[in-house]
Amino acid sequence: MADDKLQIAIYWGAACGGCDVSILDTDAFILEIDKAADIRLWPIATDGKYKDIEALADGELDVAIMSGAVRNSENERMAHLLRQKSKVFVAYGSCAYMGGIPSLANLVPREEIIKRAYLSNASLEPGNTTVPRPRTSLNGYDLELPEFYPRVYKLDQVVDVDYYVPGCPPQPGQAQIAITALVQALTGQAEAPPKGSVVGAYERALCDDCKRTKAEEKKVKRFYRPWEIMQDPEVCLMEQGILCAGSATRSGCGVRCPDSGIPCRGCYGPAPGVVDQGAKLLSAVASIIDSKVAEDIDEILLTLPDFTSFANRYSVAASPLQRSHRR
Amino acid sequence: MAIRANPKLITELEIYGAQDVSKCYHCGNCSATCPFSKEPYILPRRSMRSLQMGLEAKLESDLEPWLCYYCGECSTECPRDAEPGETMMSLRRWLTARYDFTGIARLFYLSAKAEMLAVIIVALIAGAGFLLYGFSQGSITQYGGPNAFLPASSVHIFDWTLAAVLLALLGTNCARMWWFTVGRDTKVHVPLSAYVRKIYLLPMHFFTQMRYAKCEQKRPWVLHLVLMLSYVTMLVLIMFFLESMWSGPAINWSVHAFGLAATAGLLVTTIVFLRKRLKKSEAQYQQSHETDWMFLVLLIVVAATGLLQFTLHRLGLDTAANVNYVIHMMAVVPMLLLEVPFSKWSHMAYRPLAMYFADLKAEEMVSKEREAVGAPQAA
Amino acid sequence: MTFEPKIVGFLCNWCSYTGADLAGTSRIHYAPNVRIIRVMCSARIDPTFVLKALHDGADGVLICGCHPGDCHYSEGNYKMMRRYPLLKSLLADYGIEDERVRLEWVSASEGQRFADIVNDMTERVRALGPSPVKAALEADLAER
Amino acid sequence: MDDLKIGVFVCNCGTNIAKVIDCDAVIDSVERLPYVAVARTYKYMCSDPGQDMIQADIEEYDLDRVVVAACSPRMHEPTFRKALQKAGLNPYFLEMANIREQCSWVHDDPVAATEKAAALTAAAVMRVAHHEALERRSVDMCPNTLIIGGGIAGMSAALDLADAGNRVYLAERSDHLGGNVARADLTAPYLDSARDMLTERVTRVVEHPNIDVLLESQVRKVDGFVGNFQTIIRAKADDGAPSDSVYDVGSIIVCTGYKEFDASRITHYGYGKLPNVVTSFELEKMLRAGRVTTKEGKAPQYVAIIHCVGSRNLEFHAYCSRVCCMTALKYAHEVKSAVPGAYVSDIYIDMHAFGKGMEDFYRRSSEIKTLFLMYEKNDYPVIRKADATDDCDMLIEVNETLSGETIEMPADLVVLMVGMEAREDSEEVAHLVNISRDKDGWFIESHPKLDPVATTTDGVYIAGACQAPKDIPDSVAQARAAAARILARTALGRIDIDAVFAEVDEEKCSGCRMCNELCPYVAIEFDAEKRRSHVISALCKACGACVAACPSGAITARHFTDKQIFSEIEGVLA
Repeated sequence: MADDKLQIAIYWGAACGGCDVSILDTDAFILEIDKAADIRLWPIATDGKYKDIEALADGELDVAIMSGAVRNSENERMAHLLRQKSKVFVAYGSCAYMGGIPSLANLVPREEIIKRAYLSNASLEPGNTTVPRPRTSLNGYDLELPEFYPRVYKLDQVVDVDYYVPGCPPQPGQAQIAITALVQALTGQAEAPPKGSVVGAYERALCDDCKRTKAEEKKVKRFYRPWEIMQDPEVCLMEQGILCAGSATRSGCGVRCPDSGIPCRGCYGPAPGVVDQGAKLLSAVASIIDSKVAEDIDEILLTLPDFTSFANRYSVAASPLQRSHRR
Repeated sequence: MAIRANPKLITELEIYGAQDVSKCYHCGNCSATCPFSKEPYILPRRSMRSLQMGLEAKLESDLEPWLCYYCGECSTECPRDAEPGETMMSLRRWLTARYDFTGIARLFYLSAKAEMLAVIIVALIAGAGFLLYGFSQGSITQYGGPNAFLPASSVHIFDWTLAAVLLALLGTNCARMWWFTVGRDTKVHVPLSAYVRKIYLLPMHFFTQMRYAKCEQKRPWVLHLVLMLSYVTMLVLIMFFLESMWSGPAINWSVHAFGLAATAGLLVTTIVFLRKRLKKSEAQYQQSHETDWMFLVLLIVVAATGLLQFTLHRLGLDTAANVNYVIHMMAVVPMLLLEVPFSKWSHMAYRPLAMYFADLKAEEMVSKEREAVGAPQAA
Repeated sequence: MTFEPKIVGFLCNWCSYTGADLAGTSRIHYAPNVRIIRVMCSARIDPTFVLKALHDGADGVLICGCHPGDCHYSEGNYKMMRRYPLLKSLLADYGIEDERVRLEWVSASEGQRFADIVNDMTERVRALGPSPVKAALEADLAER
Repeated sequence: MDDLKIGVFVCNCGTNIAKVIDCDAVIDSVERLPYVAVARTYKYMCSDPGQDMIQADIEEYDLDRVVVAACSPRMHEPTFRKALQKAGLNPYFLEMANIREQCSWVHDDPVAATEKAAALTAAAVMRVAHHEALERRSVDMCPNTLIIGGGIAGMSAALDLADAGNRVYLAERSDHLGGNVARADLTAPYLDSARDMLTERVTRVVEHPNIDVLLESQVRKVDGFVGNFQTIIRAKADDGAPSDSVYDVGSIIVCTGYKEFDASRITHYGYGKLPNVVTSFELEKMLRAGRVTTKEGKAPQYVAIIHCVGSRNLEFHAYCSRVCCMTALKYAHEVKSAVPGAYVSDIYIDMHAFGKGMEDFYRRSSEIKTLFLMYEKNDYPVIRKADATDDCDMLIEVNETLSGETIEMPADLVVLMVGMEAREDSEEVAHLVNISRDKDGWFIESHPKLDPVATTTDGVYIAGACQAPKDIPDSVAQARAAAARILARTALGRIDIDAVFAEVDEEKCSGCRMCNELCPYVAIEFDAEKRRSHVISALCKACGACVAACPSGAITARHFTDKQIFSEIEGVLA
């Protein structure tokens, strides 16, 4: 463990692990990282225990990269711990950045979720009513489980975050750029980006990089799910009635979804300066509905089921309608 | 049930003198100033309105015109110069014509010529008649005595006959008036007892004209009262004391005093009225219908010739007195025969009657209302 | 003491704001709970404004524009009309009761109508009580 | 921004504000807000001393933002903006809090009203902190004027403008000039001929070198803005094929007039069933022809005129049509001279005889023995055919209020005084020139008292009966007032237009083109090269539709930025 090496930790909270994989997906770049840094914690790739981190001095870590949202007490504990031990704390991926897919759970009360998962789930053994509890005593043993919070928080609702890397997951290319930038900043080879800035993404919305042609005329009499229509690969998906979040989403992913015929779902978050991605997408969608009659508008909107889960798919926790802090 | 309006009526009333009624826009100033305007009799506005709309039946049964003494206040106050006072006057003329079954009154009001002619004819017949009678049984040079040209006794008989005729005519018209205004009114039924109970109203109004006293200026009332009382005094003297009136040359103060006073009253008032009508000084004298003139002229002639006859007799100028007597009669007869039942004089009967009826009806209406609201009968 | 809801009103300048002024010049009295913010056209009302208002503690949000067909900018109110149902479904998913956010058309001549709407909405929101968002925010503060 | 200095001025408006709102309490609450350097109250802020006070404070405290809490900004914003300008401050550094129309005049509880006033003022303070200095743009003023409607109003305005040397395009839908006045015989109260009056106007208009009369023409499209409108007018060519031509004008006057109420809508009057029940315009026709007769060709003995047909009732129009009463009196005179000896009755609700010479005209009408019968609002007279025995053709049953009697009025000819209503194309016209209509369909003026000829769209004026029922003198007066307003502007040659419009931040625009279609004024242009949209500021009318709609927040509305509105929201909720 040479001192000139950067000390980094990579951890996951309420996440699918895709973010860690996106770092692995940087292929050979991993070796660059290894050259430049000692990885003190990275559950997906290396062995590491809580106590190792607890043993570190405050600020001993140069960078802590945490993906995933805060769903339970363990997530929160680790977030605090890594923040305390690191100089730079990075929220990596949509869940850490905006709550991500897990925060969709915030549209439902905790009790509902428990019920669905442990009591009314089709795959349960009949009669099994076991529900996870923080504390359980069994044959004289005290078992402990992290507490399942009433709702999901994005990282900065729990700890102070220095940088955000959006994406579900961040594209390996972007991950590489972001990490390089950080390393260069920390090793004094480059100017550090301002605190709180989004790295590994661009300043404009996705349409800027989307190859599809965009016409002035955008009028939609009904919306289609991607499979409901034979789409024109050259034309803007919205113009074809396929709900695409691209216009309200920060670019940086490389337009992978729209290029492959799948509408953007907004994982890179809102464009710079936008308060709520969903609200903006809402305006955009409303602008192309082709009717002036309230009833017809409702008709058209029937073809747009569960709009909220689309508009705020990755950002429920970030909505102004959500509790904004947890301490 | 809707009442039929007759826009033409207003044109007919013009001939009776109502020239300006269409100018009225019902501000109500007239009724506000009129001392007699009091529920249930709103005058003159209501009559004005009925006339504008030509509600003939309503007008015919209308007592309100008779409740007005024509003080002229309303006409002075009217912002539109609609002459409500004159309209009421005209309505009285029209009603007089309506009450008169002979249609003569109507004829007189519609044509001054007709009236003039009638007066002249009656005067001539009267003159001729008395001359023939005089020459047939007496001497033109004898005023009194057995050979008198026109002895009081016989004139007296003539008077009474004439009076009878007059009463018959006027009576019928008064009866018609009652029928139009009270008798056929289905809304209000006046019990006989009430007629009796209130009969005192007739002489009271007739002799005092107390209501007129309510008008703002009192002078017209005084004049009107003096004229009326003088006339009545004279009438009484002629009807009951003709003999003593005729007697002479010695003056019998017990009757002649009254005679002279009455004559004086008649002369003074008629002259005053004539002057007023000529000068058009006050509202009520501004519009004069031909019949008004005719009435005053006849009256003044009668009074003058009467006085003259009295004087000539006293001076012993019998022939002159007799001639003058005939002239006197030539004025008296048409006046009584035409004016009393068919023209202006008739109001001497109609007005007190109207006030009497009005009172009766009002009383009935009030008690009706009381019943309506369930309040106790008059306490 | 009764709960006095705070309602933010977004009114278009040409019809609704003028209508509200007319209520004033006609001295038509109404509940003081609505705080009016003037925008040139209901089309300017970004759904974010509504979220922002609720986040900042509004118990209700009233949106007023010209009657359909009478927009000063000829079509602006239709744009709001199209946003509204989407906005409502979004709010419903976040647990905001239906009556807290309301879109009404008020013309420049409808002072009385504006007053009636304000009174009606104030009563309905009062009946609902404080907004859940506000409650959540207060919970945040409590935890700090 | 930290050294920002804001002045707050709370107006008492005499007692209009102060009697309900505790202005000092408002001052106390705003004084604590950041950047507030001075806060005062005064009895009349809009008065000269009031404005001087503001200017003096701007000097003394070198304020860079001003908040005036007073009446509606729709009333005095221009006044106070000028005051700022005089003091050398950018006029857009002003924000007003409407604590009169939307506070003191509508709330009776002083505590709640004061609290609200404080909140509104606080919001204004927080908003104004984010105001930006904006420069008004000055553009050329095209001296040409388009006048829509060739009636008495249109022609009068046209002549004043043309006499001053400006080009006027007078577009008339029908094939002749004169509008409704051309349908009238004489005019009240002086009974002079409408025809003579009109002939003079028409000949002058037709012969005027500066006036292009476009008959059988309709305005199809109006683009642009004050001083620079592009209008497309479709004219019916001789061969019948319509042809569109473009006219550039700087101002537009709408003089589209009114249409008469359809009398058959009131069944009580049997219009269309009873042959001798006619409308006022049908009578005018007879009068112009000089023969007033019944359908049977007889001279009518009884003529009844019914007022307020379609006006002043619950069922149809609540408003008074303003000209019918005096026109009815005019008919009384005309009928009596056309049919000597005829009996004329006027069946009315109230006699509205306002205006010069009118009361006297009413008097004269009663002097010629017109019978006036009064009926209650909504208690329609009923017309029925008379019986063979009657001396008249019809009988009108009226509950006559002056006498309290229900009477039957004989009539041979009944004239219905049909009221005025907005033309059925008023909605279309309103959209064309982008002005608003009231609930009855009349065009709305920009201020009922102080600005009765302008509209909410700068450069578009209204005159005559398209704004509200009006008689000839009032229509002409309004028309010539509109002309004067336009001349005052054309005289300057250039014209200032509002500095408020939308802007696209090309650094943020992703070229999604969501906004392109939204703009009703086609003010948004897409640059295919750069793949960015941008706003043509002169065409932009600042509605902000595109701003709210831009999915990536790349468009800002000057003077209505998100930041400004956000802080206003925070302010009212603080």
